[in-house]
Amino acid sequence: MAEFEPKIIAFVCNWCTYAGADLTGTSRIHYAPNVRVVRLPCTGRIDFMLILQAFGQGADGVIVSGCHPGDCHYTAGNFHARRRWMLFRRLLDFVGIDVRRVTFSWVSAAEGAKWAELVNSVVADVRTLGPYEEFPQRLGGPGQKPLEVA
Amino acid sequence: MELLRDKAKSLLTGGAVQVVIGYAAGSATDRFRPHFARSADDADRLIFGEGCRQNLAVYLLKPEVRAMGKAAVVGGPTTLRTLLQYAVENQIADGLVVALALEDGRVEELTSFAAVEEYLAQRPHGLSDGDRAELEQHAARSQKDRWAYWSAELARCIRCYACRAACPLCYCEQCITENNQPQWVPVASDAFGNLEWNVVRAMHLAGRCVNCGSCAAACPENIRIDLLNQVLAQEAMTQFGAEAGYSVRKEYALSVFKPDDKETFIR
Amino acid sequence: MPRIGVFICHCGENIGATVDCEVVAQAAGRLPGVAHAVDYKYMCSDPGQSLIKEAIREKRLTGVVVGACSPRMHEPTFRRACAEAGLNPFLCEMANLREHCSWVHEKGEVTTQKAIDLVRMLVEKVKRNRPLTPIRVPITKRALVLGGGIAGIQAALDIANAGHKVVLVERDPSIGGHMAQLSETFPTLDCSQCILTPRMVEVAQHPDITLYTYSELESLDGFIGNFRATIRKKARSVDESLCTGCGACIQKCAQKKIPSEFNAGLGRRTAIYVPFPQAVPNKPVIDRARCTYYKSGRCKLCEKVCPTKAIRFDQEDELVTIDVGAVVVATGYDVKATSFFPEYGYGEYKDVITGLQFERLASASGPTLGEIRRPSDNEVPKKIVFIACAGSRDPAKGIHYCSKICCMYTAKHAMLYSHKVHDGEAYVFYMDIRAGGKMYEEFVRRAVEEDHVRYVRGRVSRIYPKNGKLIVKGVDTLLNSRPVEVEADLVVLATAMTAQPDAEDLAQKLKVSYDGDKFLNEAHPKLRPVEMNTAGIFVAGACQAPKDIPETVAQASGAASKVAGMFSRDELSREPVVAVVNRQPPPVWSTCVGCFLCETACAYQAIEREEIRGRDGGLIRTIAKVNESVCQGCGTCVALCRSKSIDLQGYTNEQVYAELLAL
Amino acid sequence: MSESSILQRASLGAWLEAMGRAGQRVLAPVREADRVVFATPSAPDQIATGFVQTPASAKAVVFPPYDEMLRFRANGEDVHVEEPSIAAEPTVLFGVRPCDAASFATLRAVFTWDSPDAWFEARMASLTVISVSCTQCDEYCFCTSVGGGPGSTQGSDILLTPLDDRRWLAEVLTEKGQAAAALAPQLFAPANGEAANKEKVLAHVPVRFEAKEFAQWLPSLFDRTDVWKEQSLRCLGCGACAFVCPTCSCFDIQDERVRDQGTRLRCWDSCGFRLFTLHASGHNPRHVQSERWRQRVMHKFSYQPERLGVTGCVGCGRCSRACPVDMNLGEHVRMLSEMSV
Repeated sequence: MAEFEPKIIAFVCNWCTYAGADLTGTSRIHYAPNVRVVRLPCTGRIDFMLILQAFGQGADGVIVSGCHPGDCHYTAGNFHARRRWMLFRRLLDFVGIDVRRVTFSWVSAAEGAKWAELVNSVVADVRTLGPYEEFPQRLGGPGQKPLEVA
Repeated sequence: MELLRDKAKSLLTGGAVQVVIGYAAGSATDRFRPHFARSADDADRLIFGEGCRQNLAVYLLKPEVRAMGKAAVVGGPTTLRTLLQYAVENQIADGLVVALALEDGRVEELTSFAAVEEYLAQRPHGLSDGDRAELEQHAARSQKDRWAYWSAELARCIRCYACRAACPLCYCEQCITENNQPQWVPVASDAFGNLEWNVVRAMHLAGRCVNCGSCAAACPENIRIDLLNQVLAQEAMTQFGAEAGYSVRKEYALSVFKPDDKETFIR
Repeated sequence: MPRIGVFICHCGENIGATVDCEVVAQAAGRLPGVAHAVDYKYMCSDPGQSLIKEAIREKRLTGVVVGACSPRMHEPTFRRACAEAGLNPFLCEMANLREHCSWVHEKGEVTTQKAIDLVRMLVEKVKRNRPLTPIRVPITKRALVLGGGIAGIQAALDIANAGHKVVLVERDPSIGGHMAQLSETFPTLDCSQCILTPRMVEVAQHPDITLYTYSELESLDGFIGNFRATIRKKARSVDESLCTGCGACIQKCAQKKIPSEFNAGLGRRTAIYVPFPQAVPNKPVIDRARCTYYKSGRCKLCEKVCPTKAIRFDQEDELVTIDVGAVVVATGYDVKATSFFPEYGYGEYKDVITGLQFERLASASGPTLGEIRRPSDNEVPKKIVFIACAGSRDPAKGIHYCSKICCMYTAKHAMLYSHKVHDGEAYVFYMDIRAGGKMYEEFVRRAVEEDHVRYVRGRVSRIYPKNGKLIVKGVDTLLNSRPVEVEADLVVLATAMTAQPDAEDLAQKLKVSYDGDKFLNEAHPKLRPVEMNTAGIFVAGACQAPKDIPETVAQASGAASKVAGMFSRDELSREPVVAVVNRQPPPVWSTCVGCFLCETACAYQAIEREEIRGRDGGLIRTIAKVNESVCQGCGTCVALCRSKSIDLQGYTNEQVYAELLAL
Repeated sequence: MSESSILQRASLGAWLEAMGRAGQRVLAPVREADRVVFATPSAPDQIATGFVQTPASAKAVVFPPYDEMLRFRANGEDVHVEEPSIAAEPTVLFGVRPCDAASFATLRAVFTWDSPDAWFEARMASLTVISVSCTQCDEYCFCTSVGGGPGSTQGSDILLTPLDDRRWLAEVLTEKGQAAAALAPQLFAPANGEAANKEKVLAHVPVRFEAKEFAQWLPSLFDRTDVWKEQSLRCLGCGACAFVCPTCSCFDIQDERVRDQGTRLRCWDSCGFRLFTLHASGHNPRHVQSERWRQRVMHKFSYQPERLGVTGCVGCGRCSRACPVDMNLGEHVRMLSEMSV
């Protein structure tokens, strides 16, 4: 059987992590191709509902990443985001969602290597955890059981 | 009881308020229903007892009730906290509502937010020992057991939104569930939709919930959704020292921050 | 039905060698709503761009996705190309197939599949893009400068010399600020007043500068380009239009023993006074708290002697409202932090003074006319001790930060002392010497090597008087912490530079942020050092952080050039990536419930309150409104809004969800 | 068709087993933690007794909270549509109350009116309802006011009435009932006149109002805004009443889509929700809660009897038990009915 290839969805801010991932590219540092990046202006813009939705359509792991504290392009968006994550993560953990599958990180525009390491380590970790089968899937999505057709 | 009725009557007949929102006898001996006393006779039906737990502040924002004029609301500490949180959230102006705080059969009339603040300052804050013990019990289970418990519990959710309706702080005119571009929360009461709804409800109340328990009390499926609110209230308190509904000047935990907020999980 | 065009760039070999661009284009062509999909060697080249433009025209495309390099690289290029073909530029999005795909993965199917996914995400997004137009904001070309110290003077002159109107507001009776109090300045030892006063006069005479002294900002409303400032002109009790500054009133004033603020308490002034002889404007004010007439109802000597009958005892504060387009905050600093070290005895022993007081002693215009004489007995001190970091860099007792200028001015003080008292001995107790700056290190070396100032590395633990001397006890940490004792005649404390005591009030009036020490915050510590979080408000000088004169002047000129740059156009034009609160027809109006929890979350004060009123004028409700001139588009409010009543143009909830659901 | 016989309670296990062997899925009230729900019992002693009513109705058996109507998948401009099978699993619904059995008639009237609903019909056709008469009731019950009763046979295929601790009186009412009984004919003994004892054991449910009469003149109350307002003042506008109601049949159709595929769902809806009648324009014909409350009463007690010839309410009292603010339908309708006098 082929090795399980986790599906990873990343939500990143435009100014630090997206730029950092650009630098990974410019530096030609290779990393696992399992990640798909959704670009947003700021981590402050990242609604926690996006993270749930990512799992609800088959993601096995989620990355949320932005500027280091103090480096936010909008001065404080990441501080607001951090507070939100603190509560959100607590809630997920409380209801038994596997929080090892959500990775929050700060990757600056200069940390091209860190982005590659981050993606690789998340892919490796989630590969060990296996597919996130117990997470319920959104109706109509690809993760549903096939319909009994007349 | 007489004290409450007398107080209500004097408020109504003196014209200080036009309606007193309290409790009246319900369909069964153990049930109570919200009662809107608008005259001295109405006030005679007011009662207060052990089972009177619904947070009546929920009615203060209803247009039908607002149209009646100035209101007095009967309740305990969580109802009072709701008033202050309403003040923080710009929903009620100071002096437009009278709180009739009930405790051990005594009634205290609080006519300003400052008076409510003072009253609450002298009462215990935070979760009760019982609530905290219950949370700890839940948190002590393994992740798999927690997931098993909550997926089974949430599977029963029929998405009647009684929790939302009963919550005084779920006053959005258009709930996120009623948003369909995008459809944030699926309409169907399937496992994913139910998880999303219950998570979003808890998150939207994080840092705002006054822990009145009306949500869980309203749930026709007896799901302990109030635990989700409590765990977040506890987290907001420990992490940010944030407590909703004790001061009109208190900032919402999620719209402020400290540069040195501490977490251990960000890589 | 959308008609999306997808353009896949090979970027030569950069993408093409790793990703099968042809396959990506074919897959894109099968996506719902895609009307056109091609691949090409160099999409950003002229022929590549023409390909896009032609397709837009011929296929009547309603949106474009370019799968190429990072949008941070070429988004402007392709958006411009779309605009040239008549498509709104905001209907163009880029899928990052190079930096995020071909450059970082191996050649193969998996990588091509990722490229297809990235394109699909952006196709779904672009279907939901809306045409946007840049935001235009008119500008009132008049600047308000708060504070008439060297920072404010420099900023006002620079802006005015660029051809714009300036209103300069100073709360003291004269402009000049702290710099006017200084004797000589490091590292050149040029006379402070000699270089400052000409600039003060220039301000007063400049046709484009309106000067309000003895005035303070009452309130500031509005937003970038369109502020309205209310200024309180405090009652001078003197009609400035009549007063000639002859000084007769000052001579006659009965109150002569008021400590002079300008002389840092070392000299005296009268109740009707000008702070110093070179004051601008050189017109007195009456200190009503000290004036005999205001205290007892009798006197009016000044009125009697005034040749132009300019005294106005009944004058009242006046409020002036001015429209301005930009604000420069240059309100300076304070040095009053003397209470940190009670063991140094400041205030108890007359001969323990602050650095600023020493400046006055050393100044030719000072109370001793430049002779160093100690306050207690007016004797020339033969042994003088300077204590650096008297409060700074001491989190336990004082303040945690470095006041930055003390090392240099202490060296200067010691040097000035040796120049003036040839047989005197100067000691400096210090923690470290921070002399970064052009000719700074050399300056300190000169103090040590040429002027023989004795630098002792160590803290002073105690000062106490003995036989008319001050015993300064400390240690020399460079000599194994050997105790050092100096019998000093005068002790000068390099007290910390602190924020103005009312800095917080000012910050709240301006709605700008400040740090834990009440210094005002710049918008970005590196990239936007002279701007503040509130668009259109700039910062200069020590109100932002301790700094010396050259730095202050540089920042002031920086702020001024930002203002001048802004004023060089008739209106501001900005990217329309801003938040908007939804509006709906009545009876809904908006789904915003007016909780205003977003208000505090906004770092830019862009959330305003809008009152919805019925036909009868009655208030229906108050809802949030985003000031698009001020919003920077971070979207923090969008994620916070429970009812999803705020959305971010360019990254709407619908767009982001569509992008995600495409995965 | 009604035939009466005696069934020993002890033989219930054998009967259920026979049903299982015949390929029937059995759903019965089962005690789960602090409540009684409909589920497949693993043994006959799992079937709950001694309860007045289940919090949720059994309507989900024929009208689930959400149904997938079709799935679609796009490929370029082509859309491929899959429709689900309409075959339903043969099901025995055991131990529901007579009011619940009666509710299926109301549902049938709605789902087969005009254009018949294939899913509903298929599920209904494969459903056998074996109900149990009520020997107790509570302050929320009012079946007798709406044409039902604690021993009413309406809607049941078999009605069991507990004569004592050991025996049920079994009334086999329909062909489906006969088929169910025929799975284990040896368990059914002749009634020998015991049928006469049925009435004695039934609960006494007071008649609060006369629904038939009430339906006649309820329309005249339509404009009594004051009355509707007063009654609904405490209503919070949630959907608990509708979602536990055995006859509420409103649904909402919604598409869910991920990537290039999706599904069309129909989900329970409630006339108590503000959104229920909200138009795309922003206009809402029922823009206040009192209008929604009026609609609920009118629909059940006037429109449905008038248009479909069925009662829109079976008096099970679930809505009143579930209501977070003690809106008591029986009480409110009685008040309205008394306004005629």
